[in-house]
This record gives sequence, C-alpha cells and structure tokens, in this order.
Amino acid sequence: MRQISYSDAIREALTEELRRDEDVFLMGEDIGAYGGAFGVTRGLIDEFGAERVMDTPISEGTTAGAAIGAALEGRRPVVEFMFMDFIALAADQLLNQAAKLRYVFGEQASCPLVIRTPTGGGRCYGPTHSQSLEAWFVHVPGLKVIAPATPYDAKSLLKTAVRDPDPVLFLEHKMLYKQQGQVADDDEHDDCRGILPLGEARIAREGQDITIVAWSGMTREAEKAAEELEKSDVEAEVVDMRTLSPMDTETLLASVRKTGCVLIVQEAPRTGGVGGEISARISENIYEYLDAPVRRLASPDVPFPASPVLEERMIPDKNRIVEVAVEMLEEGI
Amino acid sequence: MRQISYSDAIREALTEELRRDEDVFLMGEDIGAYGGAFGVTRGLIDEFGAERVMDTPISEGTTAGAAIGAALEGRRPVVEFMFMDFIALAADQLLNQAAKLRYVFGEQASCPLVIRTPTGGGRCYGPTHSQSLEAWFVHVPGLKVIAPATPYDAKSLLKTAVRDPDPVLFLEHKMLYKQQGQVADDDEHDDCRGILPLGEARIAREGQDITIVAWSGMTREAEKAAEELEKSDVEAEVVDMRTLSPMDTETLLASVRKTGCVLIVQEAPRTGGVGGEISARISENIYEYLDAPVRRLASPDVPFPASPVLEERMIPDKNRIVEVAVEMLEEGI
Amino acid sequence: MDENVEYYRQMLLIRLFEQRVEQLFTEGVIRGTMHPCTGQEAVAVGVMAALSPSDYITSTHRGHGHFLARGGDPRLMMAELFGKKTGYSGGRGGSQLMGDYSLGFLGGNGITGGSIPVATGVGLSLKRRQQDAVAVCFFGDGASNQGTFHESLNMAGLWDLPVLYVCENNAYAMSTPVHQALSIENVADRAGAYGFPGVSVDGNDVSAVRKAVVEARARACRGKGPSLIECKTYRLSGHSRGDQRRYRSAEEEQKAWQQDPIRRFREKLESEGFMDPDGTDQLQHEVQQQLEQAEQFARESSFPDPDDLEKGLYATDQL
Amino acid sequence: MDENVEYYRQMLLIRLFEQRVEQLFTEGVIRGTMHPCTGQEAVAVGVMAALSPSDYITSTHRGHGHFLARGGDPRLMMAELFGKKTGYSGGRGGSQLMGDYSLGFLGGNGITGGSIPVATGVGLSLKRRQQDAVAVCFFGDGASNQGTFHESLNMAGLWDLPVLYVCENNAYAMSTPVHQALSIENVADRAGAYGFPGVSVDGNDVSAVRKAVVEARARACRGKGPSLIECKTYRLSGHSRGDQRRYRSAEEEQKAWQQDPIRRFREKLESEGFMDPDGTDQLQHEVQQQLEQAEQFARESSFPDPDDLEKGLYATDQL
Ligand SMILES: Cc1ncc(C[n+]2csc(CCOP(=O)(O)OP(=O)(O)O)c2C)c(N)n1
Ligand SMILES: Cc1ncc(C[n+]2csc(CCOP(=O)(O)OP(=O)(O)O)c2C)c(N)n1
Ligand SMILES: [Mg+2]
Ligand SMILES: [Mg+2]
Repeated sequence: MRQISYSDAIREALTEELRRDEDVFLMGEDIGAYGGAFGVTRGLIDEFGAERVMDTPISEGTTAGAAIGAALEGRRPVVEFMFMDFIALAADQLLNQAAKLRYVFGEQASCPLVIRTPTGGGRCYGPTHSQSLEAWFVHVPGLKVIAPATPYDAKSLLKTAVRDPDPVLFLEHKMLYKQQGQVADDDEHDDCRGILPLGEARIAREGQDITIVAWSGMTREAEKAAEELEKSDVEAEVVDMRTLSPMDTETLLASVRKTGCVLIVQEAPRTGGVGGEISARISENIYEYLDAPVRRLASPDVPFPASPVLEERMIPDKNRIVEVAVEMLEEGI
Repeated sequence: MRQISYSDAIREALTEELRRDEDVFLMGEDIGAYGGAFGVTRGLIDEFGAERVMDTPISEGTTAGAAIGAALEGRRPVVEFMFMDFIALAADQLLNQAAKLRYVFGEQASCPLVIRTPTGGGRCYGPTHSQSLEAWFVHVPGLKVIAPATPYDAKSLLKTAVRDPDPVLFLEHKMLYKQQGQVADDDEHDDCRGILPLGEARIAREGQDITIVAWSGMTREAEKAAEELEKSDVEAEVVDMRTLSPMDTETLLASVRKTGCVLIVQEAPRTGGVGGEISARISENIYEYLDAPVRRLASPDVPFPASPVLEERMIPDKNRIVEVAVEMLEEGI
Repeated sequence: MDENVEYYRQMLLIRLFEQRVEQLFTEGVIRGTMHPCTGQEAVAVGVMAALSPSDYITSTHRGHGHFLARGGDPRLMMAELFGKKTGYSGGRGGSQLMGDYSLGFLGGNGITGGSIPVATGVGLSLKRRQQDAVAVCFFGDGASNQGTFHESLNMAGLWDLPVLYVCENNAYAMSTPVHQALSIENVADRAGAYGFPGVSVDGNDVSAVRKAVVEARARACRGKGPSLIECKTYRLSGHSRGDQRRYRSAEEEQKAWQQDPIRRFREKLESEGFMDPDGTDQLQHEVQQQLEQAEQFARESSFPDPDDLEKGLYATDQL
Repeated sequence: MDENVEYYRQMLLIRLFEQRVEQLFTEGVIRGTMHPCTGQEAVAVGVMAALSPSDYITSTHRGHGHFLARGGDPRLMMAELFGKKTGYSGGRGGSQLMGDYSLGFLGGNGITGGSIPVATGVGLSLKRRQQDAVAVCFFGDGASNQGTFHESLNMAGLWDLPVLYVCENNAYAMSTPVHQALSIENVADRAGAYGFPGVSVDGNDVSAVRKAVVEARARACRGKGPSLIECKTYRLSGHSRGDQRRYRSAEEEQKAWQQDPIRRFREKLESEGFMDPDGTDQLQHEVQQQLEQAEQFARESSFPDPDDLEKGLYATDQL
C-alpha cells in the first residue's frame, strides 16, 4: 500500500467517489480554485468542474439546507465547512431537518449527506477556530459522526460516508492533515475495496495493562503515550473510537474487560464531552471488571486560547496521558 | 408563602426584576400582546410598555446577537425563545460570541444576558417542539445553564440569573408550567429575599437507600417514584440538580456517598446527554463508595414522536424509575 | 367539469378539513397542536393548479391546505393527526410533519423558515438535471425575516435556480402584524435585492395566484431563474388551536371575512354560470362525506406499536 | 497639523503595521493566522474620522486597521499577536479577537457576519438611551451573504436604530470574487429591501468614506435610523498569511496597486501642498519607530502564566 498524507487520503476518497457516482458533488466555501482552507480539495475543480465542486457564498446555514434538499432529490452532496466552529450556523438544519427526516417521513425521505469539517486546536487559531464540537452531534439521534485518526481510516470511512444513505458528519483533525500513512488503493474491479463499515472502533495498539480510549487527534497522542509507557513495562491498549455515532461499545468493553483500567482522552473541554458518555457506558456495562475508576483526561472548561503557551497547556498530550496512566496504575494496584 | 404556578413564578421574577432595574428588558417572539406561546409574559407589556417587552421578528439568531450587543452596552436583556428546539438557530451567537467574550476580552466585556426557553415533551408537539438540548450548552464553557423544577426555584433562580453578570440559559419545562408551589415574596427592604445562588443542587427528598438524580421535568417524576418506593420501604434520596452548569458535584457526591447507589434520570435522548457527565463525575470521584454501577434512565436515541402512544413510551416516568431502582437495589445487595 | 369547479372543491375540502380538525382538537380527540389555514385556501389551490407532477413542494407548519391541494389523501392526513400508524408519518410527525414524496410533496416543517434552504437545494439539483421541473417553497410573512430567506434567495439568484418562493402574507406571524416585523411594505419588494422578479398578488383570488405561478414557472423552466411571489391573504382562524386572538379586533376579522376567498369564488362561479346553488350544495355534501370517511378511517386505525419506537432512524434499521 | 496629514499618518501606520506583522508570521515569530487589511486603509481611517468618542464599533477578522484608526495601541496589539500577557486580550484572542471598550471598540470577530447582530443590539441599546451616539458595524462583501445581515438590517430598519452598516467590499471573500457570491451588483443596493438608504463610495478615498459616514451618522443621530455604506476597495494582500492568490492574476493586482489608497492620498496631499516629500519621509520614519517600539514591547513582554488558563471565564473568577 502507498503512504500518503491524511489530507491526500481525503482527497483520494473524494476523487474516487466523484468518479464513481455522478450524483456525488461537493459544496463549500473556497473549495474550488483555492482548494479549501487546508488544501484538501485542491485540484478537484480541474477534473470535475465548477458544477461538481461548487464554491458557495458564506452562508453555512443555507449551504447545509441546500445540501439536504439536493440529497432528498437524489444527489449525494458532500459539504465542507471551513472550520467546525462555524457549524453552529448550520446547527438548526442538521438538528431539525437532516437528522429527523427518515425517522419521521419514513423510507421515502433518504438524506445521503456528508458534512466534512476540520476540528481541533494546536495551531494557535484561537477561540473560534479550534473547537471540537462532536459532543453536540453525538447527542443528535439520526446523525452519524466519524472522526478518523489515520489516512487509512480517513479514506475508507469517507468513502463509506459518501455511500451511506443517511446524514454523516465527518470530522478531520487539523493536526492530522500532514500525517502520513498507508491507504487502500482503488480497484476497478472491486468497488468496495478498502471500504470500512461505520460504527467499528479500532484497536490501534494492543496491551493488557490499561485501555486508553481516544479518537481523532488524540489517538496519536495516545499511541505516543503507549510507546512511552512501554519503556516502563506498561502495555497500554489504545482504542481508537473512529466512529463516535453509532458508537462501538462492544470493542470498547472487550478491551476494558481485559485491562480492568481505562483512561479516556478527549480534546474538547471536559464537561459534557463524549468522554462522559463513554465513561457512563463502561460503568453501566462492566462495572465489575474495573480495577480502578474510569478516568477522563480532557481540555479544561474554557475556550481555546490563541497564545501558544496557553494552548499547549490546554490540550492533553502524550506526557499528560502517561502521567495519568501511571497514576491510575499505581492507585489501582 | 403563597402558592402559585411555575409560570406565574417566572412572571413574578420578571416583573420584580423589571421593576427593580431599568436596564432589564425582555425580547422575544409574541411576548407582548400575546404573552408568549405559554402565556408566561402575559400582561407584562401593560405595565412596562413595548420598549421593555419587545416583540421581535422571527429571527432567533439576530435576536440573541442583538441581546448580546445590548448587554455589552450595559443593558440586561432577557430573551425568550418560543421552544428550545429553535435555539439551534442562535447556537452560533451563544457559542462563539456570548460564551467567549469575558474569557477573551476580559473584565471590560460583561455580557449579562438571560435566554429563557421551554423544553421537553409530554404534549405531543412532535420532533421539533419537544427537545431538551441542555447537553449542548453544558458543553459550552462560559454559559451557565439553569433548569429549575419548582416554582420556588424558578422564581428565585431567574432573579439570580437576571442579576448575574454572565450569560445564562434558563430552561423551563413545559409540563411544569401549571405546577403549583410556594415562592418567596418580594420584599421592598430586602432586595435579595428569596434569591438563590447559581450552582447549588437541592435535596428534593432525603433518603439513604438510593440516590435519584434529576433536573427540570424529571425531578417531579423522581419525587413521585420516591413516594412509590417508600411503600416498599425503600428510602430514595432525590437530588434535583437545578443548575447544570456550573454543576454542583459536591451535593451530588455527598448523597451518593451516603446511599452507594445512584440512578440518573434524563429526559433527553440517552447518548451524549448530561447524564453521562454526571455518571462520569461520580465514577471519577467516589467509585469506591458505589455498591452498584451508576445507571442512567433516559429517552431512547430517536427524535420525539408526536403520537401520544409513542411519546408516552419515549419519556422516562415514575413507573420506569421505580422499576429500575428496584432492579438496582436487588442487584446491588 | 370546469377546472374552476375543481378548484372550488379543493378549497372547500381544505376549509372543511381544517374546521373539522380544529373541532377534534377542541374535543380532545386529537392532541398536540395544529395551525389552520382557514382563509388561505386560494393560495394553496392556485399554486398547485399551476404545477406539474414533476415539481417539488416544501411546506410549512400551516401545511394541510398545501398537501390537500397537491393531492394528499385526507384519510392518511387525518390518521397522522390522530397519531395513528396509518398516518402519513406513522404518527411520528403530527400536523406539521407529513409528506408524500411520490407527489413531490416534501412535507411541512416545524421550523419557521426551515424549509427555504431545503427547497433551494432541490432547485439546485433540478437545475443540474435540466428537467422541466421546479421547486416551490411556501413560507409565511414572518418566515421572510429569517436569515435563511436571505441566504437562500441570494443563492437562487446567483445560480438562477428553478425555485418559486411563495410567500403567504396572511397579515400576521402568530400575533405579530406584518409591519411590526417587516421593515418594508411588501415582502415581494425584497426580490430586487437578489436580482430576480417579485410580485404581489391577491392571495384570495385563486386565478390571480395561479396566473402568477404559471408565469414564474415558465420563466424558471426557461432557465431564467427564481421568482418571489407574495400572496396577500388573511388567516381567518387563530394562529393555532387555543389562540384567543386578543391581538386583533372583531371588526378587523369581520372585514376580513368579507374577503373570504371561498365565498368570493362561489359567488363568482355562480354569477358566471359555472355552478348553481344546488350544485354547490351537492359538492359540499360530497366533500363532507369524504371527510367523514377520513375521520372514520383515522378513528378505526390502530396506534403505532410502542415497541417500534426505536425503529427506522437509519436506513439500515427499517421500521 | 492638517487633519488630512493625520489621516495619512494613520493609513501609513496601518499599512506598515500589517506588513511588519505579515513578516513576523513568515519568520515564525508569531503563530496562528492574520488577515492583513493592506489596501483598505482608507476605509478604516475615513470611517473613524467621522465618529465621536461616544460611538461603538464592531470589527471583523480583518480588524487591525479599524482598531489602529480608532486609537488602538500598537504595542498592546502587537503583544496580543505575539500571544503575550500584555496584549489586549492577554494573548487569549490573537489577531481576530482584540478590543478596547474604553474606545468603544468592541473587538474583532472570528465568525464572518457574527458581529452584525451584536452591533445591531448596541444600536438598540443606544436608541433607548437617546444619546448622541451610533454603533458602527464593519463587515465584508462575503459577510453580507450571511443570514445575520438580513435579520439585522431588517430589525434596524424596523426600529430605526442608530447603526451604520459599513460593508468593506474588497472584491473578494477569501478566493471568491464578489460576483460569484453576491447575486446583484452592489451590496448597497440591498438597503432598499430594508427601507433605509444605501450608498456605494470609493473606499480608496478617505474623504469620500468620511463624508458618507458623517452624513449617515447625522441621520442616525436625528433619529432617522440606519444606513448601509458600501466602500468599494481592494485587498492588495492575500486573504491571510500563506494565501498564494492563485485565484487572481498578477495583472489584476498590478492594476489594483495603481489605485493604492496610500499612494493616491500622498500624491494628492503633496500636489495640494499639505505635505512635501521630506515631510512624508519624516512621517514614515516616525511611524516606523513607533512600530519598532511596539514590536520591542511585544518581544520583551512575558507570556501569560499557563496556570491562569482556567481563570476569568466568569465574573466571579477574575483573572
Ligand atoms: C424557528 C422558529 N421560530 C418560531 C417558531 C414558532 N412559530 C411557529 S409559526 C410562527 C409564526 C410564523 O409566521 P408566518 O411565517 O407569517 O406564518 P403563518 O403562521 O402566518 O402562516 C411562529 C413564531 C417556529 N416554529 N420556528
Ligand atoms: C462563519 C464563518 N464562515 C467562514 C469563515 C472563514 N472566513 C474567514 S474570512 C472569510 C472571507 C470573508 O470575506 P469578506 O466578508 O468579504 O471579508 P474579507 O475577508 O474580504 O475582509 C472566510 C470565508 C469564518 N471565519 N466564519
Ligand atoms: Mg403570517
Ligand atoms: Mg471581501
């Protein structure tokens, strides 16, 4: 398999799906000639033209709504929001339209819509360009939420998302765009090559001493922490949730059953984040397997500051993960 | 103390604060002559005039934003959104403006804004008029979230909210509006009579066998369940969170330390709700006091259906609470 | 039968449907809420009369009339209002959320202004298919003050989308008179800000409405883009059940009843010889029977099985 | 000193500030991002020249010029860009989020169109105070397509609020040419949809801008309500640092440079005898020195204490 970057992997997925299905098209601000703020769609307008790689006015709410309309009419729109922070402007359309259509109107109302958007901090972009708002959408029944951590998953899951008959939110972490990794090649004869089902977590690394649960950008930090922990003979298992909704509780529980100890790492501010849901599910289901209380490591409950020294303190990283994991193991024993 | 309804209590709080402070004013759709969809502001326009009880166009986003601007200029706007479902249209202004102002711009940026809005199901209003979206805003650092369950708390906490220097979301449950209860009287000589601080949970009922945690509409069901449980000699303690953000973890933990057993009851769909956060906090802090796994009772992960038979199945009620509590106590022993 | 008689029949069906439904709410037979379109029948019927089966329609919270005029089955609509399994949305949607995609009717909407972007997207899609079809977007005067109106009309104007924006200006948004919310005289005058035509028509005149829509539709199908059509009408009923209408006077309502589109239309048809009083009575009788059957169907239908509550959220998990 | 020379000085300050900041980003000294207003200096300076100290201003992501023209301290601005504790927002806001309420400058905004409702609310509040003050709302051509624009201008028109909506039409929203996003020719032409005046002025002419704002302000203070002022200008720099500007040609940019408001203004002032080349050089030198001091201040300031990260979220927990 080839090594390419996370953003190239996303571009490949888009390219292949645009080629495969005429109904697929892209909408977003500056995704054409500019190629999107992070260059993900660069060049696509040359192959597919402005009709299928559509620059939109700055109107996030209606862009989402228009994509819903197009989806209902049989298209497969893939929308890019430049930063996830701006999705709040489209929140109504996602919550009150997209998510409810099939449940209410039944099978006649198929809304195969994908919203792609970059999340997360680490680039000193400040309070309104650094947020990870997955918790909002995990709480919206009818939306699916994907947050891949590797080029392979990014490509494979995006292809799945585009083919999915329901609305999917696809979260790309800014700090991962340059991350290199293998991806599945397209195959003329096997349309489903490299396609991954939604809703399956991934064991990013095996271990039996402690489970570290992460998704999106935090997965990398968790893996680095696991490497570090190995030096002190701690074998950490890293569970990359990948799909947050629907959530793969089974894989998660299987890991915790084995290790008896779990640390959840979340980039979003602590309170009300997805980590709470994960923690609750573990307690509810396999409380008796726990050797130590479930713990969460997360950003504190403040907006993302711009200053590098503050942002660095804000976001959980390898060192903090190691620290807490060691603490847990010491207490737990 | 007098007995009045929850909606009268809210109207009293508004009346008293409008009288007390000239900078207080109300904005919202049809809150003037119509008195608001649930009649909460009925009559206020007669006393305070259309300048202080302002009907707005149907523009939730800008209404929130305009309230922010007025607050920054020194006013104390109290906005009504007709149903909480519509708050998604103002999500950007709340998330990216109101919540971040003080943290970023410092003390110069004071945004004393209250958003009042009815939440919850139980009236067959269907998918877009029944939602409880508190989880979204509990996850936004910089916003405070109040969800009172009694006329007393509604009146007292709303008064506190109006005087609070920061943005507050005040959630009123539709099924509580007619609920009767005592309230604190206004007192010419004591401006702070009946004022409650934000961020303190309330022990709605004492008991030592199991803690039932609830807020807003679910508190009543929890209390009814506790009465029912008493018949089988189970003494349930009901903790009414009242303020969801900041969250009073202390009161919560104290109760669970005593009972060793906790059931969280949430009206919103299960996944990603505030119940997860509460569960996680309990595990993190007093895992060793737990005799049984923390459990959540919530609506299933679907939109709120309109049909009475479906809505009835959807929302947790007294009977379901009793059932689960009994199950937990049996297992726990 | 003259097409005008058919329009009259549809208007009557809508009027009597709404009146019956309001009654059923008052009796407590139906729960939840509903927004009658009493007085606005000529808009629904006039618009639909101008459309083709390939067109799409998005509706509002006040959508029963639109649906009936497009051919919605009163039985399934009534069953939906009763919260029954046989209803258009299996009881899940209620008054505001029912639709029939086979009729191109994408349903009502609980969010004021919520369907304007959706219709715009349907238009975007239709334009690429280069079909002889348009998307028709109903919304109220109140909804025209939502941001989605602006964003959508800008996109439609920019891309010349085949979308007809039909504003039902019924003089009120709930209790708010139009001019306490709209900063100019006519909603139609806002079309200029988007570079396409806007017209105001008498929304109580089914022919005037039909004519405006026929023209706008032809324009859109010629690739010339969207139109904004403001139909000036009046909501003769309350905003929703339980509305005491304290915000307006009895005199105002009486005056409005003099413009009642149904009476006006009947008088016109009778005076022009298309109908006679006997024929009208006969029609009324037929419609009433149809509604009685619809109600009976709804009453006799069973409720959805609560055990199915969690089904049908995703395509992989069909109800 | 003639006021025009002062305007020139401010424009120069803005230009050199932006150039220096871009340079510091390129060198990696400053992190994050910034949006230079190079080429748009006449708008910022012209608007501020027309205002009184009691007025309020909301700005955008491209707000350094607005802030400097309103009297923002380059040292504290530079420190903010450096992420330092001495910066306007203590390093928390960065380029897009700094303000000084004592100057009535409510800060920039990271959300395109996000400040339009806020300014409208300030105007609402000012109107009730019946003070001689207005709220001035800057936004771009791109932002004018957001729903907030519509909702806000409708409210302002409805309630005759003292708000000046100043659209900086700099020909692009990021890479998108105005007419690939706006369905009509001029943003100003949208004012008619709200019942108040809209004008388009040469945004590269400080006097033209000033004059338009003076008139609009006087109108607002007479209780006549809002105005929309579109200042046509051109962003000579990239959208933000790192923008390769592949979406436009070198020729187009060269032509735009010929309209460089600073050179135009200097030539005018020199030809009219208000300044001579020596004076201009001297001014340039002074400004440069001021900026060097600002940079030194920023460099020498300390970073915020990471231990304070969680402070200052609520009034009860001050930093
Ligand atoms: C976003 C949103 N805001 C408010 C409401 C509540 N509401 C329902 S209908 C209505 C009035 C709508 O007025 P208009 O658009 O003129 O339509 P009409 O009711 O007159 O048909 C309001 C305020 C809603 N459903 N959605
Ligand atoms: C809601 C939102 N959408 C998109 C962006 C990203 N963005 C920042 S500036 C910009 C272009 C704005 O164009 P315009 O309003 O013309 O202002 P200009 O940049 O030309 O000054 C975009 C798309 C944003 N910050 N906020
Ligand atoms: Mg209306
Ligand atoms: Mg621009």
